[in-house]
Amino acid sequence: MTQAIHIDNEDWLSGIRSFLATVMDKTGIDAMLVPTRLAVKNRIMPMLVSDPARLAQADPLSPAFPVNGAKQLARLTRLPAGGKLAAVLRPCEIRAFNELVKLNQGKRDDVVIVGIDCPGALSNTDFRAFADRHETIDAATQAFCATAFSGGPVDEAAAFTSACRACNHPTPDGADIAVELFGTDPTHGLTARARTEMGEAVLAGLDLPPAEAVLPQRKTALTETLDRRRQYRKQMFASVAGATDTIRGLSAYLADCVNCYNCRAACPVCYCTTCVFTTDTFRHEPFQYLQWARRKGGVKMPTDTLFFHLTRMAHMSTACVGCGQCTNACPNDIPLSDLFSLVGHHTQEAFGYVAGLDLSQRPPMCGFEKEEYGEVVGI
Amino acid sequence: MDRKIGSALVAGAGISGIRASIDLAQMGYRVTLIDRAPHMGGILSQLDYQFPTDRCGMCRMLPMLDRDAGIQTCLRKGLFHENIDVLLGTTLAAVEGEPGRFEVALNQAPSPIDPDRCIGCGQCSDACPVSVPDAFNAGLTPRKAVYLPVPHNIPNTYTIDPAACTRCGACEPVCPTSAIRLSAMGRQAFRILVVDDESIIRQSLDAWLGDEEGYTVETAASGPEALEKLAATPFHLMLLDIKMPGMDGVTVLEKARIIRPSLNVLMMTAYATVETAVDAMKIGAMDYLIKPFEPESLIPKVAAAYEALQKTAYRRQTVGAIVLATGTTCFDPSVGKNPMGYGIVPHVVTSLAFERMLSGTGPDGGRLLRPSDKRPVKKAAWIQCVGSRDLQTGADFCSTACCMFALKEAAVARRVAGDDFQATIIYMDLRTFGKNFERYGQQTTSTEGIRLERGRVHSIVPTPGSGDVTIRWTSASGKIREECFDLVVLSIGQRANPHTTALAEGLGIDTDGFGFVKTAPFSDTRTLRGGIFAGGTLTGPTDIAESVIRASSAAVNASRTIHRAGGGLAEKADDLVSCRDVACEPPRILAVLCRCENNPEYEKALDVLSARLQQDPAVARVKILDRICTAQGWDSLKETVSATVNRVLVGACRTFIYGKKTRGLAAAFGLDPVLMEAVAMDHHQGLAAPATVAAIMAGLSRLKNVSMEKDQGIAVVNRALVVGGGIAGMSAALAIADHGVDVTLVEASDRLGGNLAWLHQTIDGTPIAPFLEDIIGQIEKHPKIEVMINSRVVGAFGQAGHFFSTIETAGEPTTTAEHGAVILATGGGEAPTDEYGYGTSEAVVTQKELETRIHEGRLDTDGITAVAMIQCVGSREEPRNYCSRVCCPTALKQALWLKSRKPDLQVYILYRDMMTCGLSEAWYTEARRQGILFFQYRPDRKPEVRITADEAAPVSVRLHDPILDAPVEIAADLLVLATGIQPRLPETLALAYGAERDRDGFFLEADSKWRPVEALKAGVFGCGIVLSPRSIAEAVATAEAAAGRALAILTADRLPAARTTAIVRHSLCTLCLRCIETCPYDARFLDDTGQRVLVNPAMCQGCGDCATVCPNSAAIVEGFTHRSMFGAIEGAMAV
Amino acid sequence: MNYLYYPGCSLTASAREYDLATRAVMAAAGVDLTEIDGWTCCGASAAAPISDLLSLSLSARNLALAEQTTADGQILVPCSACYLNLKKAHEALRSHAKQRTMINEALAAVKLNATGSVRVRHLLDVLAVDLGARHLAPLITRSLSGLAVAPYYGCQCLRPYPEFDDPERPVSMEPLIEATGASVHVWEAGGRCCGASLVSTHPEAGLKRVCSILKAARGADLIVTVCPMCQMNLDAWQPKASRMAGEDLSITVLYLPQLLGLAMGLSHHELGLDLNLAVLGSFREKMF
Amino acid sequence: MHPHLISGSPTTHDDSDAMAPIGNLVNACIQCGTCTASCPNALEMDLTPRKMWRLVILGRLSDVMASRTFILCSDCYTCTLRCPRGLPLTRAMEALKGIAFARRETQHRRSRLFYETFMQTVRRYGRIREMAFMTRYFTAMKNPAEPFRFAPLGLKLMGKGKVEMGGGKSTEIPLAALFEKVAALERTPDKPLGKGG
Repeated sequence: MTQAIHIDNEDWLSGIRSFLATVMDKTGIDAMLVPTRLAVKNRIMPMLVSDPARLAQADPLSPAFPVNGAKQLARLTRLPAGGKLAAVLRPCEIRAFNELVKLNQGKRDDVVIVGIDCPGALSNTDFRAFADRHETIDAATQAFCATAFSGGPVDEAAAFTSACRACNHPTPDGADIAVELFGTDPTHGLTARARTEMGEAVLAGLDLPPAEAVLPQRKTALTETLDRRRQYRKQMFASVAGATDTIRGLSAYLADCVNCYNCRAACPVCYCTTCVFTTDTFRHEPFQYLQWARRKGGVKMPTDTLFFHLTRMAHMSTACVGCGQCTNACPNDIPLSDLFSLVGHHTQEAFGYVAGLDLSQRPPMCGFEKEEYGEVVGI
Repeated sequence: MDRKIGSALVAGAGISGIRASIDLAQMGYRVTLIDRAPHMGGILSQLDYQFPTDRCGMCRMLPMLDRDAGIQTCLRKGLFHENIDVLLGTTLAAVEGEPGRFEVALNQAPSPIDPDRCIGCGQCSDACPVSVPDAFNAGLTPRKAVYLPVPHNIPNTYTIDPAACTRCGACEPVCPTSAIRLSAMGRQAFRILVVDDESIIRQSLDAWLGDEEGYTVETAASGPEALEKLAATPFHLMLLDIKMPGMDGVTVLEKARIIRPSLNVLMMTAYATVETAVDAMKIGAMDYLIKPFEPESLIPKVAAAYEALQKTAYRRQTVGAIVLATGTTCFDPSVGKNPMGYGIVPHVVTSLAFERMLSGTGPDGGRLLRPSDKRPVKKAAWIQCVGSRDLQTGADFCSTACCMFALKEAAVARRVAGDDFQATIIYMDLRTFGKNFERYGQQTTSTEGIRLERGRVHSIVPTPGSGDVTIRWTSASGKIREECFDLVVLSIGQRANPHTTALAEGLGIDTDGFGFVKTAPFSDTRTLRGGIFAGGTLTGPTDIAESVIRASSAAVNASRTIHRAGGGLAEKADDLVSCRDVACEPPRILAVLCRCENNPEYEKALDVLSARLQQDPAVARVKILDRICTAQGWDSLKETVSATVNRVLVGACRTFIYGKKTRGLAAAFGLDPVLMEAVAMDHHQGLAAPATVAAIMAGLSRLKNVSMEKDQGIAVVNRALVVGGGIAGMSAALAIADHGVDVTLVEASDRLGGNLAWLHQTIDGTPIAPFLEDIIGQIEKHPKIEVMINSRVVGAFGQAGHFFSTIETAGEPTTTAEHGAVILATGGGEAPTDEYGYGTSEAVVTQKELETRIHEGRLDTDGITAVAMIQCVGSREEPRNYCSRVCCPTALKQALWLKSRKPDLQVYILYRDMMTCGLSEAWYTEARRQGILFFQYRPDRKPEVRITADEAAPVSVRLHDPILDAPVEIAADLLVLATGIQPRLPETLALAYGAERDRDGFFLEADSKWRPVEALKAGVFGCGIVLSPRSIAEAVATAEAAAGRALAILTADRLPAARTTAIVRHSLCTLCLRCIETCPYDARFLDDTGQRVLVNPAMCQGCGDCATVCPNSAAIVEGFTHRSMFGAIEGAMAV
Repeated sequence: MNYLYYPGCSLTASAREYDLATRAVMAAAGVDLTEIDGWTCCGASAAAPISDLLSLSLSARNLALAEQTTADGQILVPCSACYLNLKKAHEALRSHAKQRTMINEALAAVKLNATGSVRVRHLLDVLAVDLGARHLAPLITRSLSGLAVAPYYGCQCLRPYPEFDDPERPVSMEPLIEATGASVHVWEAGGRCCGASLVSTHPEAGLKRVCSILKAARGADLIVTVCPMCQMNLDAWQPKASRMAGEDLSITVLYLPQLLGLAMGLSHHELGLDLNLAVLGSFREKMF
Repeated sequence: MHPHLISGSPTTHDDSDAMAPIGNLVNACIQCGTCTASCPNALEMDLTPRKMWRLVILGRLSDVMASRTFILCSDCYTCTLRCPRGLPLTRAMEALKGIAFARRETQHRRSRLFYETFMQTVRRYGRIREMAFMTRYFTAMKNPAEPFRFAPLGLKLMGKGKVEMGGGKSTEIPLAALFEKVAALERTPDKPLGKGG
């Protein structure tokens, strides 16, 4: 069923812009959520674009990853929006969105998702420096694209985030339309391939020429990328596990935490409207603080920093897609994403679950299975 | 609706008695539950595992609605409900009066151990020198004469086995709480004063009555001495000599009657003074004896006086109705003619003993070891029908439960002993006749690797040179098999309780030849005396599920009796005391700690604990009181009442006591019961133990953070909707309507009656039509029942307490019924078939068609000479892989009917396993006796049917006879196919009420054993053959059971919500809906806007699954807020 | 104690020693035996297949004679087959009115009438229950310690009427054997069938029973029996059984009263020990 | 194998009437096989007891008569004791012997003669005179080899003086009158005590 089209004779950025504009035009999309250059500053943010002309500033290929767009898309699809929507997302954004859909926070049926091969992204700090080294944002993106998809270094000063280096799902498997870039020569146009019936319907209506079958170069590039990432992931897991395998180690890992909760705000799958940590639950009685102090001779204030992270792990590690936004958001440079990826990997493995990939797979602990009762209580 | 209250007596605290008691208590009655044994639970207290879950699960019987009326704890440990009084060691001595107002006399065995004082420390048992086999472990372990009847009971009070106790007195002084008074036990409590001037008489009477007979005897050598003793202490009987120097007997008698007017006096006289003795009787002596006399003439007179005294001690009370559930006993193979090696050959055990061997509280802590040499058991054989289906042991009945019991034991044993455990079950017919039994059997035997052998074992001998057991049987093919096993398990059958006959005689109800209580036609629970009903196995052997159903049926019938008589015997419920509103006050807690030991360490621990408590500003005061569990201690607790505190924390060793008394305590303080918290200070752990301190600190935290919001519950529509107008639907409707509750009875066809319309008679020859007419008559004239024929339910929604159903009636406008509960009794019918030539010849009919022909008088028996019947047509194999249970008795019924019409008619019954469970086995025996021929066939070798052109014998059936190991050909005039029953429960109907269907389309019950007539969703019930195939009486029992369970909802104005239920904090809710998905009780739902998650507080069981999946505490369970949980954890961590 | 005595045909011929020993031991125990005057054959196992009525009448004839002597007496019967037949007749007379009528119609031909008033007792029943080890022990003058005795009960004193012992696992002889000072050989064969008349009519089948019992007795010094048929099968056929088994199965076989008599110090002549067919030399040396 | 044909029509029945009284004794049999497993002689039997009872219930007289199962019953009553249905199986075995003898089944001639000769001895002398009985039996067998089978035993018994050699008229109590009366009673149409009745 896969139908693919070829977008030719242009550089990737122009190609993708014209492709998105065509999609919007020909498919009757009312608005499209896409990373776009801000009018007010040389920065890229997800933007809900309703005027196709604004797509000239769209830049889904940039290594900028200021927020995980899944959360934004969930806001748009939670209830009927009154118009047809499309979204251009990174693979990890799609996976996070899928998790939110499972949790009834967004609706997948109401949106056409265009996913783009992701070679990785830069932290906000790194991106700002990277962008500032180029004349224009477009130039920065062009420079990035020139090497990123063939596996070469992006820039001498800027490196992919740890989360991206450890990412083992760089292709947009859950998209309706996937834009394939790995192993492709930037000068030879790009391929958009339908992954769902909805995607197929969209592409069929575009009057664009069909693409060839998947290129062998793409396969090679992907295999190499994945090998490299697996290796990194393994090392990273080993070192995080070593550093956090005791309460003391874990406390040290998270010692710089000041309960700003930025990580929670940045996390795409932390979906609660009001987090329990901002309710009065943790505003303990003064007597309680005193008791703690009495018992140990002194208690760190604010309290409950470790507990906050443990709670977040308990709540969202089964849904963690490893996008790295928590690390990106931390003002104190705690490598949270490494820790959460590691824990997520184990909890998901325990339930035979992979976050974000299969919409039909129910999240763990969603139902009450009589048979599990005996296992759990041990009788 | 009539709001009547009353009280009932339930005799027998086994599973059935518990079920009946809970049902009656939930309907609002005061229940007195008695049991002869010193413990609850009957035989099930010894069983850890039940199929099909291979676990226990008895607790599922606990009330789901108004949970707070009882304490939710393991039912094998105890039953605590505010409407139920449990009296153990008690028997029903006499019943007088009429239904609705029975005066009952209860004989309570005097307890030498004061349960209020016993702390279960076990020092008495350590001191006891007597060792006897422990019946709880089926004799596999020894116990002392003073012992715990069941190791897991709450309260775990020691008791004395009067038969084993030697009255040595070793236990009395070691008891730390002085709870033991041996003198209170039996005859020892009967005090006799012997007054005679001859020392030889005094001595010999002391020896006869004291040493030999066990009474307490004191002697006096003269009248004045006797009067002195009488004045000092009371006596029950005085043996008084007439001729004594100084003061003579008559004078003593006169004076004694002034001191002790009720004293029994037995005069002893020489022949010469008989006349004086006669005169003495005129002034109050009870009798006289002429000297010299033998013990034989004295002892009965003393015994009579003793018995008379016992009777005066009977507890008397008035009850409206009586439920008997005294159950059965297990067959003891050692007493029969064929002991099956039991008690003779080592390593032959009963199935009950095997159950104990598997148990964690058994002899080997749940490791499967042989009793004597403790070698692991790796190869065991189960021998079925020991004491069942055996006329030699007087059992022309099937014990019904043993086949499944053996399958379960084998499956569990395999799990316990490992995959290399080999199990062999040697059986006669594998009776997998109940719901899902067949599949359980097939699955167990295939996946669990259990070998089934058809045969009957006789010879059981020790294997020479080892502790193994060699058994011998004839295999199906006729080969004599001899095999050696590590262990042989005798699947012992049920036997009527030996006490049943005496009980029945006393109550004026009948028993059958086997000792089971006889019931009225078409009922399993109505005895022949009005107002007295029987539950469980009392009316015939059966399994747990049916026992539970019968118990519920008996309970609802008891309730009907009380209603009919006007009710009103219960003690008046206390008026609700108004509570102080303390919601806006900061917590001021009174902490009360119980002191039950007097030693310095305990004192020190109490000091430390109270200092800890006092640190918390929320604790206003800490009080230490002595032994709160005693009446005195409780009074001192009540004296602490003060308005300066607004919460009370009680730390004591046996919290169940306070659980029951909480409301009273709360009333004393003028506080809501939720503000009382009782915490267990486990004395086994010691007061200073971290676990004890943690528990108390946790309790403190719970109390600080307790929520005082109380849900008002759900208003109940006092009407029932019964769907289906067959016998089950009609019986349910009548049972409910008899309680003054409105019933709408919806029937799809144009008349009531269902399958009964075409049934002719029962197997015992009772005609069905008059019964049906009677029932329909009752329905039609019942003012509370509205019948809607030609109607069907097309849609429904709602919750327990308030449902809305849309009903479509042919030719009339659609109506909506509002009701509080629904009973689905849509029944089922004979399954269709195209096997065995059905449809190709008039000579091939189904059992229903045969019955109809007989019923309509269309069967010409003169014209036929042979009838063949094939059983299990399309049954017990996929897709209808279940036993329809009624077909075998039906085949016997028809065969016997045919034989009675035409004795030389040949009837052949081709069967797989004859499923004549319970008392219907006798009909099987009778059918064999009558010369009906039976041929067993296997599903892989089914009979072949040929329709011939021969008019004399139009049907030819060929099959393989396994006994002859030869083909057999039967020529018959008529072939009758038993196709079984298939249910009629439309999926849409089930779904409309949130009920589910099982894979065969039957109503899926919440739990096959413990809640057999209700859906998991509250307020939805099923009965009759929509539950599973069953006979008329069994269908009626399920209908009455369902009615009873529904009445627990329908008799209330509001469904009270329990204290511990889940709530939703909407401002926090993200609407991820995981809580709805995860709720096992369907208590959560999305409101009509789709923007709010709601909880039905009556259905919510407070399990906390929702709170677990909710990440931000939008779903919480009352009493388990984060705050209080943190406090509890903090309390535990702070130690 | 006084019993009517029905010796039965065997005890007048092939089992004469059983008769001698029974009378001798009973006399020594102070029990009077009154032989039923004019007793006839009980019909053995041959009458029943020919005719039930004949079988019952033949036995009832003896009961009628006994009733004439002592209406409420008890008949002591040493032979198990006779015991069973008399018991069946007794049962028919007591419990089946129709059968009682038929039997008495038949007995009318020999001018007798039976009511079933006398009780039928097996010798073992009387020894074990009425006398018992308690009564016999004081009479023991010679300890048989060192002897291992295999108690063989056979069938018909145990089955089908479980009158005085467990028909599956009989034990009634054990206290008696122990009273003599001998030990009981523990075996499973005590109540197993000896083959009965099959040993004569179908030796290929019957002798197998004999073999298996003799094999099971291995380790015992002797077998004791309480039935002439059993005795004959176990002693007279020993050589043939040994040939069949291919091994020597010889063992001493005595009647129970013979064993008791030995312990009571009675002479072998009084006990008819010379008449026994299987008394091994070793045993003879030890005991005589 | 050709199937056993059974049907309700009496014509295809195989003299089942003769066995009806036995059928009444054992009809309630549930074919559990306890009798077979309990029978000491089952291994020597051509039909196991269970199989034979099955044939009896099915009314297959000739199959039953052809078997020597019932002849091999040694009256030990173990099956009677153990039968879970409480059936009088030993009695039914005896009744089958009776039928076989009455039918003068040739395969059971030796047994019949043994029993008949025994009874003749009883009839004539009142008690069994072992020598007289044996002599008659061997004569009746008309098998010259037969006496030799018993010869060693007979000699042994004689040697011990354990065989009454005839004579001793004093113990002779002829029972012919009783035998005849029984025969007469059994000839009457109502025979409540007929074979196995």
